[in-house]
Amino acid sequence: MAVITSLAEAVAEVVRDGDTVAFEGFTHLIPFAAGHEVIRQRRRELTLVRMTPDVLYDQLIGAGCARRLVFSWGGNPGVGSLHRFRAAVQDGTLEIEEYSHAAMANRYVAAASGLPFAVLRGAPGTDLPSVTPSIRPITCPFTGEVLTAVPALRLDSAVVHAQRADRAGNVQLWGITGVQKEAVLAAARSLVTVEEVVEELMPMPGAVVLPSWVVDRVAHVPGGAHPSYADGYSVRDNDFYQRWDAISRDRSAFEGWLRDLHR
Amino acid sequence: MAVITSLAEAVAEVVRDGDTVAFEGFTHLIPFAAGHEVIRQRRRELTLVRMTPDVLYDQLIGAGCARRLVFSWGGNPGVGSLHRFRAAVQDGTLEIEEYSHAAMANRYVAAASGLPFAVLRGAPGTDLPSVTPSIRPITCPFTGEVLTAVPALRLDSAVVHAQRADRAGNVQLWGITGVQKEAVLAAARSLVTVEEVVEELMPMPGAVVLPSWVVDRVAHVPGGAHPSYADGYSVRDNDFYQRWDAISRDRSAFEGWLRDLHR
Amino acid sequence: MTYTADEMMTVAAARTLADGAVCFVGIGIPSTAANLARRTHAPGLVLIYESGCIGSKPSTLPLSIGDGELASTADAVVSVPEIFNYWLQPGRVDVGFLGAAQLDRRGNINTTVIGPYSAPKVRLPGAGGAPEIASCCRSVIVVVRQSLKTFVDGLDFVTSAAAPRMVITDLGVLEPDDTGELVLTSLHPGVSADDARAATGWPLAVSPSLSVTSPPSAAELAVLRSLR
Amino acid sequence: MTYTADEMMTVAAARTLADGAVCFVGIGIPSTAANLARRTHAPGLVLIYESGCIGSKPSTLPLSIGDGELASTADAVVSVPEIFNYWLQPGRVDVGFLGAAQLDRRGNINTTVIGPYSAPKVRLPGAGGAPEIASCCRSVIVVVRQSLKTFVDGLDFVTSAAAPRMVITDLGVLEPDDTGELVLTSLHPGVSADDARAATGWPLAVSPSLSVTSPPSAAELAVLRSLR
Repeated sequence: MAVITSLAEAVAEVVRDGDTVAFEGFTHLIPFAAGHEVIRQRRRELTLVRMTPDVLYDQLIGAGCARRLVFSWGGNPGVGSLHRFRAAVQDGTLEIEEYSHAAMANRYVAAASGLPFAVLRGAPGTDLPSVTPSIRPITCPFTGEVLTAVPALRLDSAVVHAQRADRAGNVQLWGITGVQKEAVLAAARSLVTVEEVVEELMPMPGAVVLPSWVVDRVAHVPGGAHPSYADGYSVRDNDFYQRWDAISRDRSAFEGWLRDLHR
Repeated sequence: MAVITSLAEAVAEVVRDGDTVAFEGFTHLIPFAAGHEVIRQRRRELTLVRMTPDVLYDQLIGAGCARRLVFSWGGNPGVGSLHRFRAAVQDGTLEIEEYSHAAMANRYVAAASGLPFAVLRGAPGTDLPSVTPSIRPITCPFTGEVLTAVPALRLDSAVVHAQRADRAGNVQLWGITGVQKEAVLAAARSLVTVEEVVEELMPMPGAVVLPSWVVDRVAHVPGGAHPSYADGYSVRDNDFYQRWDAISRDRSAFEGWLRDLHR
Repeated sequence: MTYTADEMMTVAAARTLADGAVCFVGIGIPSTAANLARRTHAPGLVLIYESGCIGSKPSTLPLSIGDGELASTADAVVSVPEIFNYWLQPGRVDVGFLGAAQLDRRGNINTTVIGPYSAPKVRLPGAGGAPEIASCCRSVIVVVRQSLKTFVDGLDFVTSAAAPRMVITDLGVLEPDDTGELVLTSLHPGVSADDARAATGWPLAVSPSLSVTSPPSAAELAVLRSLR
Repeated sequence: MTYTADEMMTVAAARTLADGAVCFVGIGIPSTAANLARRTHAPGLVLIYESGCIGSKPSTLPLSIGDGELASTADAVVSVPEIFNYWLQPGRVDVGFLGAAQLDRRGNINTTVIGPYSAPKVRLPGAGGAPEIASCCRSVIVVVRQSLKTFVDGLDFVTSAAAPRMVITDLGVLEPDDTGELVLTSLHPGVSADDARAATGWPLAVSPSLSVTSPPSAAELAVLRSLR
C-alpha cells in the first residue's frame, strides 16, 4: 500500500545511490520536482533510464547524479539539443546505452509483464545493434522469421507525476500517459508525485489508474511537473524550455542554476 | 474507412464461408445479433475463434456453421455447460484447438502487433502442449530461461459489439472491453454492431476507440448484444442464460429455437 | 444456527484470505468466499477478475466474471491481455482461488475432459485462466466439493499444475505435506475422517494433528446469506 | 507573393499527402507539413504522433509531440507501447514523415552522432521512433534542408534505413531510381541544378525529366502562416 509522505522523505526512501531509475513522462507529466529533490539530496552513480531524456535529465546529468544513461531520444523537444547531456557524452563522462523508441517501450513492457525479454520486428539496416549488443536477433519458432529481441528493463526505482491520488494512495493520471504505467510496474520501488490528493477518484476519460498496492510512496507536489504540464492543472511552460537552451549551453550559467536549486 | 450499413449487408460482406472468425466479447458486449445473422445466412465451414465461447457459439455450432473451434474456455458462465458444443466435441464433428486464456490473449496481441508469435511464461505441468502442438518452448536469448511461445492469431474476420459509433464510423466501447480491440486489429475484415450512431463521440471513462480506418462495416443494431449486455444501455439477461441450458441440452428444443431464428 | 456444508466450505475458504491480500478470483464459490472475506475480516482484500477488473467491490454476487457490477465498482478496468500480462504473470497476486472438476493427490487440476482427450466421455469447459493462475500466483487455494468423482487417483488431463497451499472442501481442509501430497488437516464439524476417506479416490493421509474447523459464526453466515 | 525556401519545402511536403492517408508525424517541419495538408487538400488525413495520439487535429502547431492540444483533439490517445506495437509495427500507417541530421545518397538517415560513436564530435539526440517509422510505414518521406553538412557521402552512423519514396528539401525534390539512389526530380522555383549539386556531398544525379515545383499558392501560404 502506498504511503503518502513529503517529497523529501519519499525521494530518500525510493531513489537510492546506484539505482537504475526512471523518471518517466512523455512531454506531459514529467516529474521535475522529484528530480530536483534527487539533485538536492545529491544522489550519485545513478543509471538514468528514459525514452525521452529531456531538460530534467540534462539537469540531473549536469548536477553529477548520473553514471549511465539508457535512452532512445535525448533532446529538448521543439528546441534542440541538451548541452549538459551532449557535453557529458562527448567528454566520455557519461556511459550510454541506446535503443529505438519501439525497443525501449517494449523493454518496459517485458519488465512490467515479468518476462526476461521482448520481441519486436525491429528495423533492418540500423547500426544500433552494432553499438548496443543487447539488441539481438530471435527466430520465430513457427515461421522461421528473424525478428529482434531486447532484454526486459527492470528498474530499482520509478518516479512519475500524476494528476491525482486518493487518501489510500490510488493514483490517477490522464492525457498523454506514455509509458508511466509500465515504468511503475517495472520497478522494485515507486514514487508518484501528484497535483492533488482527493477523497475519491472520479472516473475520467482516458485515465490510467495505478492501484495503491503497486505504488510505494505518494507525495503531494502541486506544480511538480513544471515546466512540463499536467493536463487539467497547468500548461506547458514552453518559454522555460526555450530559455533552458542558453542555461544548459554555458557551464557557468548552469552552475548558477544549480546553486539556486540547492539554496 | 468504415461503411455504415444494414446488419444483413455487413455480415454478407465481412463474414465469409470458410473464414477464421472471432465474435469477441468477455460476457459484456457479445455480438449476438451479428452471430444470429450469420446463422440466418447459413455460413458454413467457419473456424470459430474466441477466448470464452459461450451461448452464441453453442448456437453457431448447433446450427452447423462451424468446422473448427479455437478457444480457451467454453461454458455458459455461471450456469454450466454448453451442450451443443459438448455434443459436437464428443461426437467428433467439431475440431478443436485449445489454449489457456493467457495464451489466447497473447495470440491476439501478437496478431494485432504484426508479429508472428507471442511469448509468455506459460504454465509448467499442464498437458495443454501435448494436445496443442503450437504451444512451444522458446529460450530467452539473454537469460537462457525457457518460456512459452504461441503463434499469432490472425483472423479473416472479427465481429464485435460496441456502445456507439459516429457517422464517420469511429467506434467507442467502454466497460469490460476484453480483447475486442486486439480482435479487430488482428482481422483482415471487421464488423462492429452498435447500440447507437451519434453525431459526435463524447469522451467516456474507460472508453476504447477504434478509428474508422481500422473498421470495415458498422451496423446500427440496438440491443444487438442481448442476452449479453451493453454497459449504459442494457443489463445482462441472466434468465436467458439459465433458460438456455434446457434448450441446448435437448436437440429437438434446440431445433425449435433454430427454426424460430430462421423465421 | 444451522448451516449447509457449502456454507461451511465458503466460510472456511474466506477465512484463508488475509486483509490487504491481492486475490485473483474465479467465478462461483471462490468469488463468494472472496466477497465474504471482504465483507468480514478483510475489508482491504483486493479482488482481481480475469475480465480485467482490479479492485472490484461488488455489492451482490456476480453470475459471471464479466458482470457490470465488477467493472463499475473496480479501481481500474484494463484489457484482458493486460490483466494476464501486467497483473497476473509477474507474480503481483498473493492468492489464486480456483475450482476444479477433478483433483489428484498432489492438487493437480483437470477442467478439460473426462475420458481420453481425443474421444471424450465428457467434454468440460477447458483451461480458462487456471493454468497461469496456478503458476503465477504466490499461493493457490482450491475450493471444491469432495467426492469420488472429483478426488481421483490419476487425472484424465492435467489442466493446471496447481500445487495448492490448501484445498478446502465441503468436508474439511487438505494441505500438502513435505512431499507435496495432500493431507487432511482439518474436518468440518460433524464430519469424520472416514467420511473424508470415503469421498477420496486415493488412500487419504490424515494429519496426526487433525483439527476441527470452527463452525461459521452467526456474523459470517449473516453476511454470506446477504450476498445472494 | 513572396515566400521563403522553408515555406516552399513545407508546401511541397504537404502536397505529397493524399486525403484519407494515415500519417505518422515527427515534430518540426513534418508536423507543420502534415497539418498544412489537413487544412488544405487533405481534410481526412489521419495524424499519428508517437506520444500515443491517433487522429489529432491541432488548431495550432505543437512544439513537442506531447503537447496537450494533440491529445485533446485526438480520436484516441493510447499508451506509447501501444502506438508502436498495435499501430506502427503492423504496417497500418501509409506515410512516415521524417527529418534527418545527415542523409546519404540512398536515403539512409543519421540522427545519432557526428564522428565516431565512441568518441563523438557532436552527439545528436538519437533514434527516437525513426528506425521503426522507416521500416514499418508503407512509404517514407524525408523533409530536410539540403546542404553539404546534411547531404553526405557516407554516414557516420545509420540510425534508420529509411529508403524514402521522396526527399523534399528547401531546394527541390529527390526520388530514388531503380537502384535506390536518390535522383533530383524537381527544383523549386529559382533554384538551379547546380545549386542543388553544390549542396550535395556526392555527385548528384539529375532526372532527364527534371521539373519545376509549382510555387506555393496564396491559399497554401495563408493557411501555413495561420498555423504559427
